[in-house]
Amino acid sequence: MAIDLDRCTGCQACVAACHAENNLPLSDPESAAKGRAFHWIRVDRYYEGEFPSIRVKHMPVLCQQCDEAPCEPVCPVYATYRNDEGLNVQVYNRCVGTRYCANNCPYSVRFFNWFDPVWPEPLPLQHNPDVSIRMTGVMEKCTFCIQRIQRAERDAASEHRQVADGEIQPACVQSCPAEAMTFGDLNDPESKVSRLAASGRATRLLEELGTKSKVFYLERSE
Amino acid sequence: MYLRGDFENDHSAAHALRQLRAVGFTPADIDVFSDEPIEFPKGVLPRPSRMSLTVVTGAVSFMLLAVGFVYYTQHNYPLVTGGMPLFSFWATGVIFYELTMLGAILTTLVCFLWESGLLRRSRRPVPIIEPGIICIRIGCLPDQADEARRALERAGARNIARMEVAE
Amino acid sequence: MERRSFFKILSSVSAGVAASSCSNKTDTLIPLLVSNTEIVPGEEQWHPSVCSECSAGCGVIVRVMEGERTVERQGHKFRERIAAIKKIEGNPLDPVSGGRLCARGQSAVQSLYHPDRVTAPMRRKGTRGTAEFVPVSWDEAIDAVSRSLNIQQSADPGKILFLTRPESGSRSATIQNFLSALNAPPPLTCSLASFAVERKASEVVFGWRGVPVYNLARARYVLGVGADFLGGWVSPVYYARQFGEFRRGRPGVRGRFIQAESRMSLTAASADEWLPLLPGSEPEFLTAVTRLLLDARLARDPEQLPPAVLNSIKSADVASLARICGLNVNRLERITRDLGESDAPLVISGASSPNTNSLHAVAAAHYLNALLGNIGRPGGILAPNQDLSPLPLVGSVSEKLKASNFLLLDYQNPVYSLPAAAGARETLSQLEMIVSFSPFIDDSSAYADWILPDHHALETAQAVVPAVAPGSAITVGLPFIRPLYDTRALDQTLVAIAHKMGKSLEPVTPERYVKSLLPPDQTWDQVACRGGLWQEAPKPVGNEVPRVAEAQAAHSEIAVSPDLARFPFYFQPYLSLQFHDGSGANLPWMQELPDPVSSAMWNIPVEIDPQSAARLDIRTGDWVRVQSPYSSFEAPAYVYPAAIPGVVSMAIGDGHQHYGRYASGRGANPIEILAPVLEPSTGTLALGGTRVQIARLDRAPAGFVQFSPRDREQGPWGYR
Amino acid sequence: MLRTDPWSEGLPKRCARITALFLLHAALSLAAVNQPVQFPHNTHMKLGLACVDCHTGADIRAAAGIPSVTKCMLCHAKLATNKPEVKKVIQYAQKGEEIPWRRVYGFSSDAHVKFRHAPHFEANISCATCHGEMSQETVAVRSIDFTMGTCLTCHRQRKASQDCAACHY
Amino acid sequence: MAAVPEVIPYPEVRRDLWRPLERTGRSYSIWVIILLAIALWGLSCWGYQLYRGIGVAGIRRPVFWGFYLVDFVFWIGISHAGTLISAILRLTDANWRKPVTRAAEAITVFALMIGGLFPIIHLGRAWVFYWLIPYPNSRLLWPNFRSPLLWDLTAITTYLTGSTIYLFLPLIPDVAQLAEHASGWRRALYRKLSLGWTGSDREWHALERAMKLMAAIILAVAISVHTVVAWDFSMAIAPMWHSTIFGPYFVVGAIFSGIAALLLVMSIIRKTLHFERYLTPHHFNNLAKLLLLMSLLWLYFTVAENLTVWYGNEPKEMAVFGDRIRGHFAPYFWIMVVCNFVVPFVLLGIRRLRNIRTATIASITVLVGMWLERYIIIVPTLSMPRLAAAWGSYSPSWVEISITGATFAVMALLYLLFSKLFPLVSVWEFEPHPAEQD
Repeated sequence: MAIDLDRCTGCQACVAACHAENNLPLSDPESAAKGRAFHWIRVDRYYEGEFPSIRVKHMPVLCQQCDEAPCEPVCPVYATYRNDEGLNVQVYNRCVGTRYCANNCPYSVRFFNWFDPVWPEPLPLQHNPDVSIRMTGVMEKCTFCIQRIQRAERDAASEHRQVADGEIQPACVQSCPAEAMTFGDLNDPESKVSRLAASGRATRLLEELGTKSKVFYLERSE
Repeated sequence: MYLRGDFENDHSAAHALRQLRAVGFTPADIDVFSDEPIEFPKGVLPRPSRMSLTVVTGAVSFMLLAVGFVYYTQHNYPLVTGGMPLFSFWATGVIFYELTMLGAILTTLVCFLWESGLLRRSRRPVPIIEPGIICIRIGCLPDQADEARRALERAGARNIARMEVAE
Repeated sequence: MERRSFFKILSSVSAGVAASSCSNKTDTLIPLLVSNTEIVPGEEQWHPSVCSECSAGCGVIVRVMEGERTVERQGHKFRERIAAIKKIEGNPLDPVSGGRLCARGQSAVQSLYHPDRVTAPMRRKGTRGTAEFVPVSWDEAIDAVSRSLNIQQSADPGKILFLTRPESGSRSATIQNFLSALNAPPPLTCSLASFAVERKASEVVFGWRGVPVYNLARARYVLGVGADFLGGWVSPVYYARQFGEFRRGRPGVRGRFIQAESRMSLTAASADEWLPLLPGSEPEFLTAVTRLLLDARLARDPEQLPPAVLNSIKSADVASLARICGLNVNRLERITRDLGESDAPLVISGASSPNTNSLHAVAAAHYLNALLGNIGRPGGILAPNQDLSPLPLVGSVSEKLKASNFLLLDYQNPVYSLPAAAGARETLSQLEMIVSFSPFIDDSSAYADWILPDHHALETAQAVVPAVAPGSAITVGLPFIRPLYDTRALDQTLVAIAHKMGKSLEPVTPERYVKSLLPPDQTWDQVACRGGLWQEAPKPVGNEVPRVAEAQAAHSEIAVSPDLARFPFYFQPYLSLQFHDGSGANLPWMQELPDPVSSAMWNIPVEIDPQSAARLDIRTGDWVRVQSPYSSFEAPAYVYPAAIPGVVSMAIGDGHQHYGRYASGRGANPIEILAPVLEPSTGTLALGGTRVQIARLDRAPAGFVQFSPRDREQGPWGYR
Repeated sequence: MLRTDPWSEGLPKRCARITALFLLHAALSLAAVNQPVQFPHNTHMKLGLACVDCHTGADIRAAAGIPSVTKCMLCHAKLATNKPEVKKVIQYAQKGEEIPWRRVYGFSSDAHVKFRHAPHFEANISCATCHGEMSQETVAVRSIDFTMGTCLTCHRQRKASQDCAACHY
Repeated sequence: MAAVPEVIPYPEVRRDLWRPLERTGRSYSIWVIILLAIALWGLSCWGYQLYRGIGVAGIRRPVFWGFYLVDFVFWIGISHAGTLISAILRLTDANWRKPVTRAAEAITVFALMIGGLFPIIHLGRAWVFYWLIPYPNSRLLWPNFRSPLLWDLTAITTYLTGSTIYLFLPLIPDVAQLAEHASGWRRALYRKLSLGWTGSDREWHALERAMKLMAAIILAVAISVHTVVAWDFSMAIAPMWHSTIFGPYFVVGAIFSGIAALLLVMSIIRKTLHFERYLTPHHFNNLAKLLLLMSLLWLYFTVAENLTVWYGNEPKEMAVFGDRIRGHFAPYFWIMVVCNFVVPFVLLGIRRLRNIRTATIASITVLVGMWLERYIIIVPTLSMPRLAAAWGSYSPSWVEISITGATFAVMALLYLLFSKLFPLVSVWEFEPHPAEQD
């Protein structure tokens, strides 16, 4: 995935899209005050400088799907691991809830189910049946909308073709009005995302940690 | 048959042991009972032990077992890890170390139980001793009994008695 | 990618997806009985519709899959499988949304499945304002409403007041027909998001009806003035899309963007440079820029301007204007030069928080654009999507309320969106009759005698004219799920009432609405399948630039509470992307979406600059009392490093007394304390212009939640 | 909102769920008796009907689906209308109601399994592999216990994906 | 330095040391009931947590580990009291250790049991904790041996096994003697536990050899255990956790807190069980000197840890550092320094002040300080992750506080029960050996 910070307006459409797609638990003021609100993707905002020459930096941060993810080796039960497609997978039913992975995630993008999530009727009608409702005591995080990836791959397989570049769009990418986010296959040098990642503007978040994350941020240079 | 001789201090006991050894009793025939551990001078009552060696062997075999186990389990369910090694020696080093130590501990326990004879419940009689008394028990054939008794007397045993095998 | 596949599975035009009627006890699992004719478990359908969360009118596609709800039938609780809406995305065919959608639009599904929706028509039980209602049957409700409406109509139809949303389309056409059948005055709106000033300015200057379209995507140098077009202004999705194009959509070209605004809004945050204008100084700023442009001989077409305007600009003194704006003249000169020298310059102007002089500001921007020669050109200002039916009027709602007897509320909430000083509460409790069509009991519906709940927008058929669209556009949504509750579409209700009153009224269905405009090569079915009727913009015609007329000189006096010593702060409520005019506050997703500025969740803070905060000993999370000459409220403070000293801002949204469980009693309503001052040319409430004083409260700093409390990237212990 | 009734969730519920899993087998075979209509699979299959004739989703969709009563009535409007079980079906059809079948197969929500029939059908796995030989049975009962071991064994044998994320997400 | 201890006749030793086993005072019962009540309260809190979800604890994003892990590290640290000290002293043949070892080893076993419980308490789904244990299951899924948490599991298992055996072996002769004198169920129990010990020289030899070996092994295990506990943190790349010094730092801290715990327990035993003649000022003096030494070592490591961070000035680490030294956590940090260094240094470093009372006071402050040290290590780092946008705070809930408090009660309770069953000072080892007195 590539995120163009020059296009990003910080509107948080991606955040809402993620909530809608992935059945994220609702918070309430009390739980939010306890730091238990869920946002698989969040828009970090930082202020740089002082008034009047102050600038705002908006940066959508989601699971970076690192190739060398710090969260993976520390899980005692293999509830999180990297699969063949390079996704960091979180297996809810295997997770025992040590929360070690969340501590070791430098991007702080892992969220924990402190309780069983509850939605007042009839809000559950909105739940996406393609995505599990996580129970208490398990970790969860952005999956790059694995349900969409799988669907697209299945569709392509049944039509005996390759998945086209740009055919798969996670909910956040799909919703972004400014088209700041691009999703595709980084292994394919011809894909749009590969070209963006190879452009001079691309950096990775906390690259110095060597996590080999797969989200590229295109700098907001002039 | 068994004889017992009680002594009041370890000097006289050591003396008795020397006497007994001199008349041909082997350390295997002799047991010394006391409330507290007694150190005898070297060679008086040698109790050869292979405990250290066994423990090392136990430790090493546990380590090998551990390596094998970890290797087996990680390959038994070849989890998709996207290029990470299934079996990583260094990352599992701590496991090997701990299991090695566990091996050492367990073998020590087993060795202790074996060498102390607690595992091998014998039907030899156990003397009841008063506090502070050192009791030497000699396992001997009836014809050796007199010789043993004399040796004990020479060493100044307070009390010499014959012991019956408990049924 | 385009969601081509959704063509394959589009709904048939007429048939809604029927809900299954299988039933069983709650504690046993229900088999998936619904099969090929109905909704298939695990299979998705996408249906086109239109987003009604704001007046932008984005075309959307809606994902429908099976869902399960609990219903009570004959005393037993059953779980029933129905076709349910899972997700809303932008319609890729729609030129406004282009397949994208803002956070608020995506949350529309939560207002559909909101646990506090009104499920049946209701009659008031308690006194007005207490929100105590008893459910009644539709027949009873319509009988009663039409009877009393009949009495009122025969007595004085002029005292019937219909408040509706500031949108045009089939729904508003039906409302207008209904009112004209009753000889009642046309509908009004009291929404804070009517953008009447922008419409008025374009009407005055260009003779256009509607908000002009800024072709941001093809501009190269953009100067934004007072319009938070990436935030809560007119059509955020459309402009965000344009912005993306503008920035990085063209190979080798990166548009440069300067925003002059009295608040660091989302738009200013995305700008290359932010010019912190003192509030209400937009006309001065634009005059100064225009003057500098003329001086630098960079104006391309000075003859465009009416002579009076030109003269007044020429007589302006840049230095003093710059001082009023709080800006440096050199900086203005640089920006003016860059603007004038650019290939495709554009000035985008609006009134995100209208002041009394906002018309003047927007008009001045139009003049500047005229000087830059970009009217009707690519990368310039384009003619608006001409309103196909008149919009509800804006203007002195509070006076009209007082003058009326019979009030009909269609998603309008005058209690919330009028200042306390306007006395809406008192007026509403004295009115003879109030009928609300709102599906939620909001602050104003709490005063209603009857609630005749409307369907949710996704359950109903409607055609909407987007506020901003390239070319002409009508977006159409047809129902594809069964209404969840015993509600009725507004047009059906109105028709039923009219019939009861013996008037003939035909509802304006989307089909009727669109049919008259259908080009010969398209059919209604096509429009319904695609989700709208969109036509390319008429090609900009060479030199034929619209007439530029002179706007009435608006006065620049903005401070309506001049007691500077007592009320030293300038207060400016603004429309946020999440809550818009406050109507988004009942959606839990919007409440827990961190505020882009303060990262606040579940409570909107007052933004105050660090200097003033230090002086008043206020820290983020402290509670403050904001006091205007009229009223006051208490809210948490956020020390906003990018706030202009002396300017206090706050997003509109919280402070509802009644609005469902997620909004009721939460936070404070900034409009409440405003001076009841209107923008003179339109009658829009002037959001800016009230002065306030601020004091820290000795209350425990609790109740203020931020998702990311930290707003600097570095720790405070940077170097030693 | 999130403030939940503490007595409605938690360990007892989970314990109950686990117990339920153990009892599932027995309970589900009992459920067969409780089906509103004693549908004889064998009779229908002897007539030459294939599984996918009625469970139309099994080959192309995620869910196999249970036929609507209208589908039953395609034949039973005329055929065998005097049999008591068929009469029940006709009654349901006349009332315009669906038959409230009880679920026989399925995963608990704790398992987080996303099972799709179609790929399994495409891999030429016969229905009987998981559902038993229905030509021999009357009312459907759960003949095979689905544990993760069951799935994995088959996936291993057929070299299908063993990625957790293939099924759990 | 110390005066030659009086030689106490053996029967008197036995009588004195066995007295607590035979006579039960009223205050004992009261204490047991109080502690049992607290322990049950803690247990019901845990039950409540299992019932509602781990969310009843105060932990939150980003501080995913809170009191429970602090307690875990603390108790594992305490567990080093025993074994490590008794092992070192045993290996160095320090004879003054003899009355001390049993008390120390018991601390180890109980603290380990409690400490080992915390990782389970803190799990989100504690009821599936057995998934961490490699057992063949139908899925053929095995745990991930690369996870430091699994290292913990093996290390703690090994350590618990080892230290239990280490406690048990020298208990055998005592138990055998007790068996002769006790009656009723006690006799049966002691009989069983004595494994048929006869007191033969073979047994003594084997015991001595095994104890020597065990001392060496347990030393290695104990060091590794706390190193592994430290690695739970330092294997993570969180700022200020990712440090090479953590292994030895934690080990030193563990021994430090262990000695403090031992000192505290000893002074309580001495007072309540009237062991004045057995636990003499001489022992306290020696232990106090050890405590002082560890305090200095601890200071050295603390300075080494913080100085490198400060000098390195890496922004992400400086954030944590600054908050510890000058920010939100500064009070805790400086209290910790006072407790762990200033108090012991003054009270024990000045010879005139060093006595049993001051040693007890110092050990209490050290225990408080070491608990704070774990808190200071765990919480600030977690509350300030690398991306500033995710920073957050933490405060414990009543559930966490209750469970933490209850574990202290459980510790005391276990100790009380232990003191009722076994002599807290090794009887056979305590036999006066005038020749060997130092």
